[in-house]
Amino acid sequence: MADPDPHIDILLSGEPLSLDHCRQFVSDPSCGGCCFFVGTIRDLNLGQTVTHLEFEAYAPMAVREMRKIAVAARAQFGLHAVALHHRTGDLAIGDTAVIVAVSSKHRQPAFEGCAFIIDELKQTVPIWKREFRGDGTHWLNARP
Amino acid sequence: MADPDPHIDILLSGEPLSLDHCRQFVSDPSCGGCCFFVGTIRDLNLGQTVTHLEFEAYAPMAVREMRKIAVAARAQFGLHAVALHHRTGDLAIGDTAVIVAVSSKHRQPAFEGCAFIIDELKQTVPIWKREFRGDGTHWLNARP
Amino acid sequence: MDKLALLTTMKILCFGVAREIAGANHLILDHVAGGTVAELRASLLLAYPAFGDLVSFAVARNEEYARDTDIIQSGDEVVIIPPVAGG
Amino acid sequence: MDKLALLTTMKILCFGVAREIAGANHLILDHVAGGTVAELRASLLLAYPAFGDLVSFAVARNEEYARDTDIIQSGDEVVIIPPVAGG
Repeated sequence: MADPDPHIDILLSGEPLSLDHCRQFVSDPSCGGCCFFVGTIRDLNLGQTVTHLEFEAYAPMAVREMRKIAVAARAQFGLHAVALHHRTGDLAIGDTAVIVAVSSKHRQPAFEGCAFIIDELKQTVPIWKREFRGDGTHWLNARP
Repeated sequence: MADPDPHIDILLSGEPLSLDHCRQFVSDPSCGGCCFFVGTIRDLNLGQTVTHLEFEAYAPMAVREMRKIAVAARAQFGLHAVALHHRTGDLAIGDTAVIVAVSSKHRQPAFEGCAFIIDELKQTVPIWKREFRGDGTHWLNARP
Repeated sequence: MDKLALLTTMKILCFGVAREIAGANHLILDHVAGGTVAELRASLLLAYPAFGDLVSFAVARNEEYARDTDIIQSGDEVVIIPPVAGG
Repeated sequence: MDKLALLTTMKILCFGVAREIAGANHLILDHVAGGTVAELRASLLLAYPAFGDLVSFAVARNEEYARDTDIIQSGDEVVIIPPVAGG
């Protein structure tokens, strides 16, 4: 299904994400700046070595929630375009988990909108991360 | 001359800039996030159509000032690595004028460090922009 | 499963740690339809006390976060949403 | 240019709008070495009043921003830095 809003590009994918794709999507002659956040898999968490990681998603709802965040960010910060891509499946250290790309006329809203999107995504989008660490296997954030 | 700090990559160039190069430079397994700012040439400024644009630099001092900003940002925000690339010469609408790339363990310092770098660059680095607009040719910021 | 059970039970989808607790990608609860989300939470904790060990969990109804006062209808897609961890 | 002039004049580099005002990528001022940056500014405005129309301008000495109280030495690389506009 094509995205109903031509300024929003949402992707939840088991394949590697492309920063270049996101950049091309948000670029526009009316924009003076693009801000990108690229989240990658760290080799350490809570002092433990991470060997790899798995993302599981409730896909249809995750895509809906990702789109809601993009719509809210465009409205709140006056962004031109938003691309929000998230991986699922098995990821290795250094792999890209998420890309947030935004464009706007001026740079301040680009920074603020980009930070807002990744903050919201971590709060509301039904995606779960299982870390395989030296001390075992953990669903992140699940237990106190 | 090779950059004395292996975590800092400064470039002032008459050739197109590469986001991919900057991304590869800052990426590291210890980092959970990279933030990028890509500044591009807008088709409108102060209500006037911009046709193209020229950047002139006092190159040796510009590179020194860019490096100072990168060093300060790493210290102040605890960044892992910084790439700061700026174009010189003739640019068309949509061309990339500047790329700021930073990596860090967590995302908040990445956003703050990236915004700090572009703000400082615009204040202190001896680079000048001449806009070719519908109403003539203007050195930006020069006159009240 | 007899006809009465089919009418009164509901399949609840489970992801992440919820899937681990349920031991499958879904679990079955009785008398969910017609009740509130709060009642579903209570039934769930009774049947699977391990959900009480989580930091929290939300409930989604038809791909939207549900409030505790929402009424679950027969035919709704109901999902346990343990603490999310995207990004 | 006689020998005395060679000893007392200094070549000041100009970029951007300063280059436009000077009509070249440098200008020559007299009695700069040994004086302060503030004195250089005063001489410059006397010789090229158009610099007074700018929002501001800085002076760089040997690739560093100079303070108004800094003394310019013979052999320094001195550059007029009109308002910058990178990024």
